[in-house]
Amino acid sequence: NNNNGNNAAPSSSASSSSSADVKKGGEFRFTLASEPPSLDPALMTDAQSSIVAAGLYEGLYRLDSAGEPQPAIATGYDVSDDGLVYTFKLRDDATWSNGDKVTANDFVYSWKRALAPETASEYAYMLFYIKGAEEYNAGTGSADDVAVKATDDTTLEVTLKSATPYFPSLVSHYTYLPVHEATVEANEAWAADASTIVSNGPFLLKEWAHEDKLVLEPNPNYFDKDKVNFSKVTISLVEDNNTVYNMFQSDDIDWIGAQAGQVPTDRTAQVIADGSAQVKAIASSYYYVFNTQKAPFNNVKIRKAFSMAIDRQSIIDNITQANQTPAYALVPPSIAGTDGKLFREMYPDTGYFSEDIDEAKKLLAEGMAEEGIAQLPKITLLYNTSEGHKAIAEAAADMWRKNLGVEVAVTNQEWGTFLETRDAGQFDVARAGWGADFNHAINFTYDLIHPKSGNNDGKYDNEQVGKWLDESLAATDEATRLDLIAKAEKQAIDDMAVLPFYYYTTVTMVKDDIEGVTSDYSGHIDWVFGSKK
Amino acid sequence: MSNRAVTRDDNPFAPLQREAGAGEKITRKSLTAWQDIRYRLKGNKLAMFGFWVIIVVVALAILVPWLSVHDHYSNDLVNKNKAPTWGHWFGTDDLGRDMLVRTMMGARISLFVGVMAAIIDFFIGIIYGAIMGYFGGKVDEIMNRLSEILYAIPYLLVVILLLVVMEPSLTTIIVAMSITGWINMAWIVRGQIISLKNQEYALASQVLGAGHMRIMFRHLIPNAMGPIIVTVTLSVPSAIFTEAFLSFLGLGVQSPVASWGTMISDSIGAMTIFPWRLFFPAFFLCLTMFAFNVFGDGLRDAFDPKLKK
Amino acid sequence: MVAFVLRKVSFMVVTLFLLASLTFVLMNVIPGSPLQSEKATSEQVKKNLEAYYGLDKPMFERYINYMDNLIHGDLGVSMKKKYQTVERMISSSFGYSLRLGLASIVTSVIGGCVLGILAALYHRRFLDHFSMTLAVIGLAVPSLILGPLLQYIFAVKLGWFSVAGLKRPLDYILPTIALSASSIAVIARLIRSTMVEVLNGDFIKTAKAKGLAGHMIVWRHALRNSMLPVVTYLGFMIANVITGSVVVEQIFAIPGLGKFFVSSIVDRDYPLIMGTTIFYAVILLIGRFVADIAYVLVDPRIRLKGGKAGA
Amino acid sequence: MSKSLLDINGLSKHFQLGGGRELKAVQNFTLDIKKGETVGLVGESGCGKTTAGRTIMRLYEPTAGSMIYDGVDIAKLSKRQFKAYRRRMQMIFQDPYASLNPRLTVLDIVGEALDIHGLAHGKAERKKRVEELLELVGLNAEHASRYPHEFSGGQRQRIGITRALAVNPEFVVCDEPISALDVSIQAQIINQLIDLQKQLGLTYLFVAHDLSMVKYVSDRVAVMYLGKIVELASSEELYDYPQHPYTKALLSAIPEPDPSAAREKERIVLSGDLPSPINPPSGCPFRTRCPAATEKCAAEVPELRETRPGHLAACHYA
Amino acid sequence: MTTMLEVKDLSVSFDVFGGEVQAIRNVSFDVKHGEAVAIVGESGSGKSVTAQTVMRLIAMPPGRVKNGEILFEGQDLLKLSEKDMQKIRGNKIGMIFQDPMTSLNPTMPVGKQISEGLVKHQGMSKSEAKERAVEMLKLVGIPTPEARYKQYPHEFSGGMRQRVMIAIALACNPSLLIADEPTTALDVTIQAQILRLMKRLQEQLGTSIILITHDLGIVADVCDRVMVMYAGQIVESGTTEEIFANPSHPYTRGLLNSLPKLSQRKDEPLVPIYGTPPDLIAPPKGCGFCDRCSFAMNICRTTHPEVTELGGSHQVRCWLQDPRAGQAAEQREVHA
Ligand SMILES: Nc1ncnc2c1ncn2[C@@H]1O[C@H](COP(=O)(O)OP(=O)(O)OP(=O)(O)O)[C@@H](O)[C@H]1O
Ligand SMILES: Nc1ncnc2c1ncn2[C@@H]1O[C@H](COP(=O)(O)OP(=O)(O)OP(=O)(O)O)[C@@H](O)[C@H]1O
Ligand SMILES: [Mg+2]
Ligand SMILES: [Mg+2]
Repeated sequence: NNNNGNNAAPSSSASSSSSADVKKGGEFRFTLASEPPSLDPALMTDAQSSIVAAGLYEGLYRLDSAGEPQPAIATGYDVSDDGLVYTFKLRDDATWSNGDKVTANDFVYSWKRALAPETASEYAYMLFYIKGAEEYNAGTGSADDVAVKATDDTTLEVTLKSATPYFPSLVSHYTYLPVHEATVEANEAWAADASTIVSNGPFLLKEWAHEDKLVLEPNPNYFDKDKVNFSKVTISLVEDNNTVYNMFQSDDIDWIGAQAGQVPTDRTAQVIADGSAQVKAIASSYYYVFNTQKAPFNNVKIRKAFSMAIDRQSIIDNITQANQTPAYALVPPSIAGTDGKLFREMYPDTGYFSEDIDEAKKLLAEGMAEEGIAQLPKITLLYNTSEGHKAIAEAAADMWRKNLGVEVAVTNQEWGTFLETRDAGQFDVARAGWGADFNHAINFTYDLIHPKSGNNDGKYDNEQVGKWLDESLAATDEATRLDLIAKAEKQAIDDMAVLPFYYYTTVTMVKDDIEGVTSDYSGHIDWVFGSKK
Repeated sequence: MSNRAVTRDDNPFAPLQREAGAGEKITRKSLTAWQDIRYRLKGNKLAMFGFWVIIVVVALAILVPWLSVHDHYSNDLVNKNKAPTWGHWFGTDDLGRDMLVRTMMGARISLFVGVMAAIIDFFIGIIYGAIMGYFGGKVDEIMNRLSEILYAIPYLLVVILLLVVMEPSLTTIIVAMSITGWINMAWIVRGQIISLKNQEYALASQVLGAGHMRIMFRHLIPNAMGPIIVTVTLSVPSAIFTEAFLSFLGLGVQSPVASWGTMISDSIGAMTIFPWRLFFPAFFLCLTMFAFNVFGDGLRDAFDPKLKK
Repeated sequence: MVAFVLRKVSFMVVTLFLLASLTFVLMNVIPGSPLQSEKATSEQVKKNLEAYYGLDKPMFERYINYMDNLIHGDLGVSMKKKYQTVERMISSSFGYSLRLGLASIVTSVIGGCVLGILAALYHRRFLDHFSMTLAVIGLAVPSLILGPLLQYIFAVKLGWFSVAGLKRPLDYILPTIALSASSIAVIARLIRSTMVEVLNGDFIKTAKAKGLAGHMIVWRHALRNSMLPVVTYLGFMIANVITGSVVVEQIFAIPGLGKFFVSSIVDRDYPLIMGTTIFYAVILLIGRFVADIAYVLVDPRIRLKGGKAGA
Repeated sequence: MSKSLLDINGLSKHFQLGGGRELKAVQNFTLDIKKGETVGLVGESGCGKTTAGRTIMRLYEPTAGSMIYDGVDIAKLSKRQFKAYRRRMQMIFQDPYASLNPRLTVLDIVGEALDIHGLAHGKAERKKRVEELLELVGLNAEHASRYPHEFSGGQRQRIGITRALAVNPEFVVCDEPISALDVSIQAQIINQLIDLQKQLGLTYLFVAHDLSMVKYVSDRVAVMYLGKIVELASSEELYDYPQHPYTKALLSAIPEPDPSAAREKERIVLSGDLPSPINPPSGCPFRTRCPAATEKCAAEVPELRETRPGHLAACHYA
Repeated sequence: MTTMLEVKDLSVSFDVFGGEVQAIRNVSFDVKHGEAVAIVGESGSGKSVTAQTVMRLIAMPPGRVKNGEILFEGQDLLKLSEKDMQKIRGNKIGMIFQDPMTSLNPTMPVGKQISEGLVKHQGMSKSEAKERAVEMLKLVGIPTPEARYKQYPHEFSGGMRQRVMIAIALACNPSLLIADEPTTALDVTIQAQILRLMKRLQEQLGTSIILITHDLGIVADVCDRVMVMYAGQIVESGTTEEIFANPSHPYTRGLLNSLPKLSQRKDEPLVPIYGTPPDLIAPPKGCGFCDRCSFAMNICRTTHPEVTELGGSHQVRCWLQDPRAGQAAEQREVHA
């Protein structure tokens, strides 16, 4: 039964005046593990904030659940032939929650503010595609040199550093969301409280009981308010997965999964099996990094041996149990390619290497011979504290023991320490994971395997790979670009730069009367235009 | 005295003839307090039951992993989360490992940690607390503040720091527990000593010229034994869970070895689905705690000469 | 008395100062930083952030700054929760923890006393073993297990309470039980251990000779004489309980203070670490101070001023 | 006999009560105790006898005054320095039960005295010595393994006496050592104390209420009233020629162990308010109950002065 | 005079390590209305145990009433329920304990300890009870009773605590007062005052008193009858005059001889009774005093003496009273 849900309906039907749509109204309830650290787009860095922001703000484009950018404040754009200048056309009926018009200047202000060094935006680099942006952020250039300008109230012109065909996808990222200039200038803490937030999205923040819950209600001034169905959205802040699950069971919430709560690991298999949960691939990868600068993992064969000795499917079937896809490369299957195809459809990773215990043993022996060692040094597998990581690490260690006869010690560290240890390269094998910032394969390659990338924690250093990736950035043609990326990725796997485990999925559960709420390509809940029966 | 009366022995009304040694004095064995405590502890059935439970659990912890056909680390993913069967008496865990062997391996760590906690309580907590309470004044003020600082410092910070300077191991756990594990005990003892130190028997001992140490350890602490023993038995489970917490942070024993604490906290989520994963370690923990508590009570009673049975 | 309190307060201030300093150093020397994130940030962004939070300045200078602000009552702004002041974070969460904490203190004291007294009165008889078994379970089954168990049985299965949150007064019941189970056990055990001795005291004979009934003797004569260890325990237990428990808060999704003690450190949110530590310490010190004063109320033979035995 | 062992001069002990009030338990206590002598201390209950004794033993810190013991002012010594005197000075506590650690057997309680001063080597010797000592006070060896609560009041008292004597002290403060004993054991213990005194030259400060016993054991007797010594004389002298009205009342109140005599005996019955040490009366402390009090008594504090040769009394009219 | 309390054949033991302490053995006595009975005797002879058994205050275990009856106004106290017993304690029977320091609750103001019983038994209101308690404090000679009312036992001197105990026991005007060494810590003037108070109660309210004391002077002064206990038994009993005039048991004689005379000189030693009392774990088969008795005969060691009536109420347990013993007694006299 869902008495709870129906009770909320009558009050909302009054507000949704003319529209006679039966799906209007109703409360939608879900949980977040922690409170959004900030609801200021320039300062957001995490899933929690972005999930809420998706309701509160409207940018130029908004990604649909497939990860494709759809026009929002912008009605469309023109791009110059060299692919450098984007001219966005803005709709003129968009307003802020206080009634002010949303203009092109708001975007200019917002983007420059995000770049201003004083703002100290962590994600400012998301805007570095714009000409002059990086220099301004670094304090070497000025705000005026940032190549974004409003030619009139509804026209925004942006000049990029280099051609970036996925720029429309980028501008749907939350760092590109607009903020209300007068509000921001008046009060630097404007986004820390429900009463001071001025936003332009489908929903307004009615209540923010810190550490407890956020309550959103439809924005009566939203330009496309017919699309908005829920009359109220309650986001409770609940950290414990079991509690979330129990809340779902006792009808306190309508949704679990996709960063809005998580089905407890021990339950996953069961809820998938009985069909009460859906599984959806998301743009994240789970892998181990080898410390390629240190014996024994400076040796390719040894790295390969370790990777081939892992039975990925068994780990998925028995431990993670959420129908993840075994990974033999880095770019997850939900990342877009070109021509309507997904990247992995174009470049399947299944042939990159295969699990083979005998081969692994042979490679290990060869590798050890090459290195001139009769016995492997003490190897430690480092993971950050979490039950899930622990189970996988224990299973991996057991497989290495059984399949290779190698004893690997398993240790964990608390998050902050772990990051520091891993950054400093003080490990043999370390757990890692990577989720998409935007829907493009470059996000999983340049960032992870380019020799100069800060996220290349294993210090994998193949100049050729670096060259290909650099070239891919410069390429004007998307097909060429993807080719280069795929080549680099294949090479990295041939070198076994990392040990890929699996591509994440998200397990979601939703109440029967909720429609139109899903997980987006990156694995965040997409709830804004959902509805309740 | 005057036993000169001499007369025939057969006359009952003849004056009593006293032997030179004056009497059939039956000198009984006199006990010191310690001997008496041992004797009385042995007489307490429940306490002895507790004692034997502890011995049995220790024996199981030593023998089971050694005798079992299973080991505590080999995964058997196909047979994961299996309910108890003849093959696996306690079932299997999420990686298909034998719960019986793991529970008994866990016993080794948890018991060790528990006993270490008790020892730390005894050697640091009691002494520190007794000194605070006994000397009072400035000594108390300073030591008290010091313990409060230690207690109030975020433990997690200290643990993270430890993690930097020490390799994860049981030793590290012990070090981590030594930092704050004894403070409760110190405070309890301090309170008791403050109330006991003006008892007349302490004054009497002072008059005899007893030193501070003697007064503290022979007169005051034994009289605070009740709360001390309770606090020790309390610190055992809390140490066992602290160990789980520290292991969770990467400070303690590393997987695949698991303590009761870790096994319990890892299986909370499975409570309603695979209850045996929670039940067995929790049951043994409760059993051991029960044993420690009845044994502790027995000790307390044994220390209290007014209770005799 | 006033002088005594003033002296104590000044000692407390010194303690707080030392504690704050130590914590400041400690949190700065451990690995990790408030700016850490899984994705490597560019050098430039890092520099901007450091400049923004003043992390580019040497530790000593930051320490002086912090202390200066602290003296002026400013606990700073969280580094993780943007633009939220530490003061606001603590004060708004503390309400929940305080209410829950008080409820569980009352529960623990009452429950602990009742169990402890019963155990002492029926020493080595059924009720003693029974209450001891309860106490052992309270200790060995921590809130970690008890919380989910209660939640599952009474909220999910029976539906008597909300699964999460404190929506109705009734909802306080489950978290209160989870939170007080172990302190009930501790108090019961402490009371029992002292009361068994006290009940053997000669003055209990006097009370009996007056014709007082058993319960009156316990209530009027034995209880107060058995309270000392409990008072000590309450002195620091209060601080732990009213500042919230991470575990219970997590299980029942209570927006209390407890989680900050962990999250602030995991996030390396320096101002929040300092704020919560100082806040906790203040409550702890007050609790211990009150306990010290309560000693005298419980046992008039104790003199506040301390001093050596017999002096 | 004439060498002075302990010369107490102007000793005072004030207790601080709550609210800034002060209880002057002992005031200006001046007494010179010669080596080998027994000084009896009698007086109203609550007049400060125990407090005086404990202050001499440095269990209480003296508020004022000096105590020259064997040439050294022990009132000025630090606790640590005073420790050296612990073996030489002992005390028998008034409350026998409270002064015995309930958790130790008699063997350990008495044995402790031996342990501290290394007077017995080895367990067997220690035990033997304890048993000897117990028999000395009329307990038997079997009692050594018992705990204090298993004894009767008198037996406890004897354990306390045993403990004090175990270290062979030279000066003993006996705070009502015999009041809980039956007369035959009283006699036994008194004889014992006197024997020891003769053999070892012990010195006693003997607090008691039993005036016949005090007279019997003491060479000199001091009478205290409300924290002050009001009369001091040799025992014969005091009993024959009491000067202070309080002493006179005391002597007349001695119960006679003879039913016919007891019922006929004439007593000075004291009436009037009992003074409190918290707010003592002005002038003479005894004036509130004194049958002969005059206005002078209320106005002036009587000095302790020699009224007969070697006989001091603090009364205006003595 | 009617009998108020009759104790018949009472035996109490304590179980300790090593055996059973037979603290009292076959004790029988009675107390009439308005009578004051003294129990004197060797320390450790079982006086306090007798008194506490009457009040049913012996801790059991380790204590144990082996046999006997305690008839109080016809009811056997040993058979009463705990609840009924509570109505008698403090109300009908008051008790003064021997050890005043530990017998007072250290954490309760003295006044409250007195008023408590009043509230319970006399149904007084708190303020009435307080008034009465202050009055009681005054009656037992505690100066400034209003101020002392609020003080704690440790702030009192030994004698003052004893007086507080007395006040507690007397507060409810019990019909039987058991006073276990009530005046040992008091100076003679206060002692006289307390005794006068007790006498007055006895005269005015008909209170019966059991007075346990070592002070034969007090016995002579206050009591009508005397019982002499030795090693857990009553060895002699009779009216005060009978006992003092004609002590018949060697122990009683020894007691009287041990007293110092006011005129006694220091070089004349006191005459104690030499030797130690018997071990109550293994009480002798015969007379308990036999080992210390200078008149002992062979039979004393082997056979327990029965009670001999000496006329009046005077009774004694001693073989010397046996007509066959004349010869031994004579012999002894020759030697003396
Ligand atoms: N709890 C106990 N356990 C063992 N023995 C005990 C206990 N209480 C008393 N006794 C023994 O019982 C005997 C009688 O003790 P009781 O207290 O009646 O003596 P008493 O006549 O009152 O002596 P006193 O005049 O010294 O007070 C003593 O030998 C004593 O040791
Ligand atoms: N610790 C204390 N705190 C406050 N007052 C005290 C303390 N000890 C004793 N007194 C008070 O000091 C006074 C003297 O007490 P003290 O014990 O010396 O008397 P005493 O002469 O030994 O009497 P008694 O013969 O009754 O034992 C009393 O009024 C008592 O109340
Ligand atoms: Mg005294
Ligand atoms: Mg007695």
